[in-house]
Amino acid sequence: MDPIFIFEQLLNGVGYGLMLFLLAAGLTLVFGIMDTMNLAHGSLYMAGAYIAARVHEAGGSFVGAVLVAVAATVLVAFLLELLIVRKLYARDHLAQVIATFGVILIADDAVKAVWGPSPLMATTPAALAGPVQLLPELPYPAYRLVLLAVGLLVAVGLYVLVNHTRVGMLVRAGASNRRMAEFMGVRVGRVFSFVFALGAALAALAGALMGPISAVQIGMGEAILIPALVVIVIGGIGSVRGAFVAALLVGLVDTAGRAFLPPLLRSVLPPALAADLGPAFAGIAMYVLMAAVLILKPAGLFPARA
Amino acid sequence: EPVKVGVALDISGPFATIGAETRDGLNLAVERLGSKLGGQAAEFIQQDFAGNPEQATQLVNRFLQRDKIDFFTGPVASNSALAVGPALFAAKVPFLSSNPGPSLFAGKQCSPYFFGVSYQNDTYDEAAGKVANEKGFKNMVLIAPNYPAGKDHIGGFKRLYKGTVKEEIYTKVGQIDYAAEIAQIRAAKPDAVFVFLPAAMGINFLKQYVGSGLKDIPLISPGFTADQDVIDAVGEPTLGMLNTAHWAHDLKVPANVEFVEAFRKKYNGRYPTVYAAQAYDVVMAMDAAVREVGGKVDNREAVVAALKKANFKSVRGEFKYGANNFPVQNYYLRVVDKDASGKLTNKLVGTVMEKHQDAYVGDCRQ
Amino acid sequence: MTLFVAQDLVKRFGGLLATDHVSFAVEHGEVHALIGPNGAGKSTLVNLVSGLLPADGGRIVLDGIDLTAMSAHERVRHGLSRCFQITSVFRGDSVLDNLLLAAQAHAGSSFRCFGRRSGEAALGERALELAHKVGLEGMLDREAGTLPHGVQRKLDVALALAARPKLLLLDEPMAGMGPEDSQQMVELIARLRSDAAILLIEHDMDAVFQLADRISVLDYGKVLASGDTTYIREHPEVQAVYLGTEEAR
Amino acid sequence: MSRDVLLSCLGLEAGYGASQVLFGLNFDIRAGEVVTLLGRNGMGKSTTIRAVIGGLRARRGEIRFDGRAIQGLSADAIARLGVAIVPEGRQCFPNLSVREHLVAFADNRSGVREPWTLERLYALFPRLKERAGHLGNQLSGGEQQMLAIARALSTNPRLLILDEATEGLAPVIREEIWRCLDRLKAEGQTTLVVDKYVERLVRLADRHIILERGRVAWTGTSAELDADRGVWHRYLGV
Amino acid sequence: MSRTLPASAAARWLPWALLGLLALLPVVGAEIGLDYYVGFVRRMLIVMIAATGLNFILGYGGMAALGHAGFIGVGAYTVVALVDAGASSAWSAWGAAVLVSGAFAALIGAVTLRTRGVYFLMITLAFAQMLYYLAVSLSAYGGDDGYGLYSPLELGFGRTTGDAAVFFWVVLALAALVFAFASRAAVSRFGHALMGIRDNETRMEAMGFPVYRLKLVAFTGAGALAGLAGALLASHNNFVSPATMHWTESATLLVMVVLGGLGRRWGAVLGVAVWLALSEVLKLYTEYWHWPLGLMLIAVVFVAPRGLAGLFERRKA
Ligand SMILES: Nc1ncnc2c1ncn2[C@@H]1O[C@H](COP(=O)(O)OP(=O)(O)OP(=O)(O)O)[C@@H](O)[C@H]1O
Ligand SMILES: Nc1ncnc2c1ncn2[C@@H]1O[C@H](COP(=O)(O)OP(=O)(O)OP(=O)(O)O)[C@@H](O)[C@H]1O
Ligand SMILES: [Mg+2]
Ligand SMILES: [Mg+2]
Repeated sequence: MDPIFIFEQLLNGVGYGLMLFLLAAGLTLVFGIMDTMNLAHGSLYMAGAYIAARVHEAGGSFVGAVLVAVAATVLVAFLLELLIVRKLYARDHLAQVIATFGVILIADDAVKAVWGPSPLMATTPAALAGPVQLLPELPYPAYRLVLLAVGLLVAVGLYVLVNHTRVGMLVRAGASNRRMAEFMGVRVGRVFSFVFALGAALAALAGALMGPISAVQIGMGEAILIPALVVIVIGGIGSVRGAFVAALLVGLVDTAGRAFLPPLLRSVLPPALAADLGPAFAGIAMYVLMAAVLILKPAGLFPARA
Repeated sequence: EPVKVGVALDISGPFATIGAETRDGLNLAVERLGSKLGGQAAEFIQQDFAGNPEQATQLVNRFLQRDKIDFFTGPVASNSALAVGPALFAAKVPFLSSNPGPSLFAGKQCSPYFFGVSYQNDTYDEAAGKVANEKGFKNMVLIAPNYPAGKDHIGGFKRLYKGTVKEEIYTKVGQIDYAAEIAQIRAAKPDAVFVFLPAAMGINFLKQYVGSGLKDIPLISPGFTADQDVIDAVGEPTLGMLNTAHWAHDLKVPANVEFVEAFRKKYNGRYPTVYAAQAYDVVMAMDAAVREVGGKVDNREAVVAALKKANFKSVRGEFKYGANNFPVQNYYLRVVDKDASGKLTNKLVGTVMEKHQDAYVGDCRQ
Repeated sequence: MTLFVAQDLVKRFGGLLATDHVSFAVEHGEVHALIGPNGAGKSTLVNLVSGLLPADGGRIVLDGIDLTAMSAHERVRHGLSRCFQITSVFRGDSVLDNLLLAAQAHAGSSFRCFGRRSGEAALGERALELAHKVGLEGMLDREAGTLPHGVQRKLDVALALAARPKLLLLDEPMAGMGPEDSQQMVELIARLRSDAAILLIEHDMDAVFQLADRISVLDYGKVLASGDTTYIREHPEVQAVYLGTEEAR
Repeated sequence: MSRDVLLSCLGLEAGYGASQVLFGLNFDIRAGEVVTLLGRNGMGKSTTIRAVIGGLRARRGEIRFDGRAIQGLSADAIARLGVAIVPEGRQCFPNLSVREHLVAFADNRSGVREPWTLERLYALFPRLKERAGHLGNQLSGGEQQMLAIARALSTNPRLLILDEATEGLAPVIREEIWRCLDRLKAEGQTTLVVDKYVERLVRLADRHIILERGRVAWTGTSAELDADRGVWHRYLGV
Repeated sequence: MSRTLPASAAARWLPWALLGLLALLPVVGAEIGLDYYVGFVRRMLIVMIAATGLNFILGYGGMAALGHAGFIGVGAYTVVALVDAGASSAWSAWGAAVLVSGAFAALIGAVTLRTRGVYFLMITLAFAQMLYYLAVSLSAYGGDDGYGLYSPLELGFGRTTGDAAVFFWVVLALAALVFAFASRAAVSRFGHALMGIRDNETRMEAMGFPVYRLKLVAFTGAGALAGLAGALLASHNNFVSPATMHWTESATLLVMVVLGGLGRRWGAVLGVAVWLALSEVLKLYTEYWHWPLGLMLIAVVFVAPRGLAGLFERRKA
């Protein structure tokens, strides 16, 4: 196989991985660090995508649209936190899952009522619509480079925030033992609200940025929720580094499964069987990876809380 | 007793967009008929089944046992149609498909109670294959999701396509990222690409395809991968896509001109999709049949015979049913272009096949 | 004959050698105390012996049977029972339910899934017997989590006793107790020594010196010294790393 | 003595659900004093502390800190006024490293001249320095206890409260902590101590408050307590 | 989780009495034109069987599995495979479904039960997703299009699953058996051991319980029950498709169990009944039928944290 092709596919794997990380970032923060399972994260992602698409179409500026989407979603998240999520921090995961699943059901109907059932148009900003030549033989979508960069930036930012800032420590303290953190003088409620809003901002950012390369439609949040959760779990809940590594791993395995497995199978198996099995394996690569990791390391690659 | 029509709709779930189109086309027809079928009072019982075949069977049971329906229509996907078919056939309730045309119902499991008012699934692809021949595409890459319908569509394309298939790519159902596949396409350097990726998958793929700088490799697809719903969601990147269908909104047939005008008036200037057109046709077909039997819908043999005549003003123009109750009809080539007001939409380019019949009719023994 | 032998036990946590080739023995009827500075590896050792942590090396033998390859619950069946440094009872259940559960573990299979457990008289009797042994008869209906700390610790001991152990591992049973409760616990342990040999971890030196027949001192995962009370009390190194001047008075 | 009262409880009543534990508690702690709260198990020592630090709402009565009524304030607000706790059961954060425990809450609101810094805390408990990178739940029981004390000191509190802070510690370390408290006292740290080593507390503290079933049963100076062994026997079970 | 007082005699017998009354439904229903509800209730009962198994491992055993629909699918596809191979007896097909799904559950449980909490949730999801994608690409049984079971299965005595009333009674009897077994199991040694594991796994191990094996047996049993439900569902719908195993189906099952009340004897049954009935009714009146369900879930979490069944319990003082 052509080395440039292999390189390109690796790059695609990394790109997809970073995309997944972008999606998982806010979830890592809220679920991994704050230990609150917020399924409605997907709904916030959807809100970000919808608002950005609408504003971009109406106003023309993509950056402006992303900013408005983030701001508006944070506002929504603020209400959500105030009315519902705040009361869930102290509850177990199952209660959180149930209540935020309820939020999803409401959010999907609300979006349909406001924007209708059809997908929205979300266009790539003209300047980034085409490819750039990375190598003479290798054009790469300019927009994906932006996603890559933002994904990296978010990863680094999150890592620093969680592991090397006081806010990060206070969040972790509040999440593991809220009472004690309060006895140490931490305004846990306020810290949590802030982190939840930050998580929502990341969800909205992901949604706004993913809009131009994916379908902006109802249910888009649920579809990404599973891969995002897979990433967090493989990495080890609570570990930003873990989520990052896992995202890249999932991206690479998934891409490799799609790009290299079918030809490989075709060379060793009868064609009909290979045609059946190849894509089937590629489809479950992510899950096989997760199962394998958890069987070997029941608390993920980088268990944060032993 | 009004005539009762059970309508199972994909209002939520994976085909929600198409379900909405179906409903809009259907409601327009109902409105134009003054909520009557063949002059009789009619009741259209519409309900969501969320695109889930199991829920669809549940709903059909209710339609049959509680509501005692006289006609059935609505589901978008083949799997739901296949799930509900047997119960309807056993109860002798005509199922007028407003979209799916699974090969089983066209062949081995054909039934006098099933009417593929729309088309048989593979025929769009057959037309696409023929277009590819005519355009002189010698090498092609074919891409579809990895499930039976995906394989059927690719099979349909290959049936008439004469060039070489460089690669058949089957993708994961519900896939979001297509970079790996797009890279494969680039590496294969085909003359054109045949795409069958329904709903969100198609939207994702098309958005990513053009961004990768492959816009010089043309795309051919069956009509639904480049219909108005997709065009509206993807925008510019669809420009120039070739696609085949048995209907186009600019098809110059009186019934169609009337339909498109009424549709655009009712729904803020939006162009109808093929799904809306089909749903509209389904209601019109029912209307004609009820009229023909003089409102005696209990006589199912008579209703079926009346339906079989296809004696209504279809928006696609005149057509006949084959032995398997699937239409023998024309297929057209459309291309995504801009209309007078600069809006992206399909433009009718020409006729690909005339009075074409599907490949499965031979398997149908009824 | 020696009841219990641990040989060359090793446990690593990443780079930390928490248990460094520890060997010791417990005789029949003996109270063997394990003391040592905080973090010396006492609880780790108990976890290795009871099987809650997998050992990286070494061997343990109880009453001639090699338990090394057995899982925690199998070791209990062979007569090795334990209590926890942090009280570990079923807080939402009544004392009686706690005891019934413990009794159930050692009276036939727990896979029986049809008969009502409440119909098994033998279990009830065994539970009462256990309650009597540690002095909990008066509070069978109390919810375990609401009991005073000292009482919960007694319940913890009773749960361990249900197995009729040959060797009982007690990890800081007096922790968090006032003088009175401590004294009661000392008396309880003294009574238990007729049923089982005891490996006792405790920082309350009064209790240790009252109860122990032999004391081993652990430091940085190694046995620093082992001997009778007087020997340990006077041992200069033990004084330096653990007892300090006060306790050695 | 002319020093200001830092903490005072007046007619304090508190309890859990239906059961009342404290029945009108009255006591003061003056700035710079080391005061103990003594009593048998379950007499309400921890409950009193919980009420003071805002972990349990007082049902009746008043708690004043530095002249200000605090019984309505939230726990974190009270902590920020300068009250730090070494709680029963240590309560170290499982997902924070030792070092993070000591820097996350570090503060010097009351402007102590020679505040506790990371270095000083490590000097106080060298063991913690060895374990600086370990997470809270990877420490031995005693190490956790040291960490809890160091964590409280890192806030440079005006009032330090220790609830069974020497529990589970090796005798040498316990001694270490007593010496540390001696030093803190010399520096003027106001401290409220609950512990079972009464003999040692008599040497350390200025005054003692003995609780019996949620009421103050006895108070007096160390000298008075040392002199009256009857009190020991009656209220402390020794 | 705190235990509750034993229910009053009325509360104990009422559910059984209701089940008994249900037996009249096929007779009465046909009289007053409610035949549809025979099928509707039959489906409810089938889902209740699966939910009862999930409630057992989740409510009593603390194992939050998000892959239960996978086992339902295994049961359903076992029936498909047998019918495809020419089998026609309902009992042997269903029996095989129970065995096969039980075997799958045992295998999957053996590797997944080493994980806990959310990790367990996700790894069970992973295996269910693998099964789902396997079914989607399994062209022999129709893949995504599903597989129609066109002739009913034989129940013996000349009856088939095509006979709506008889099949209803069979399902009702099976469900009652499952409920009875589950409620006895809950108060048996096994149930108590499982609850102990839920509350304090380490202590149970240290008390000498074979924790892992106990969990595995429970998980296998729940998987087998799901398989039974899947097999019955196949006969009920005369159709099987991978949609049955989609992760949202697992999630809905979980939601129904929690809604009804975790670890409550009638929790799963109540949860299924309320959820299915409400979605059925809401769909009749509006296309926006999701949000009221969502609202109900949120309300239950805040107002009735012990689930709907918890509302009927006498509180412990
Ligand atoms: N899970 C773990 N991961 C990493 N290190 C650990 C873990 N558990 C214990 N340790 C370390 O192993 C050493 C021994 O711990 P252990 O709990 O056995 O001490 P101990 O002797 O019981 O102390 P104490 O008397 O304070 O309870 C300690 O330094 C501790 O930090
Ligand atoms: N969370 C709680 N819920 C209900 N009752 C409690 C709770 N905590 C303590 N109690 C009860 O309140 C009473 C006083 O408890 P408290 O913890 O204040 O005692 P203490 O003096 O600190 O004793 P110890 O020496 O055991 O720590 C006891 O009877 C105890 O059982
Ligand atoms: Mg220890
Ligand atoms: Mg206390």
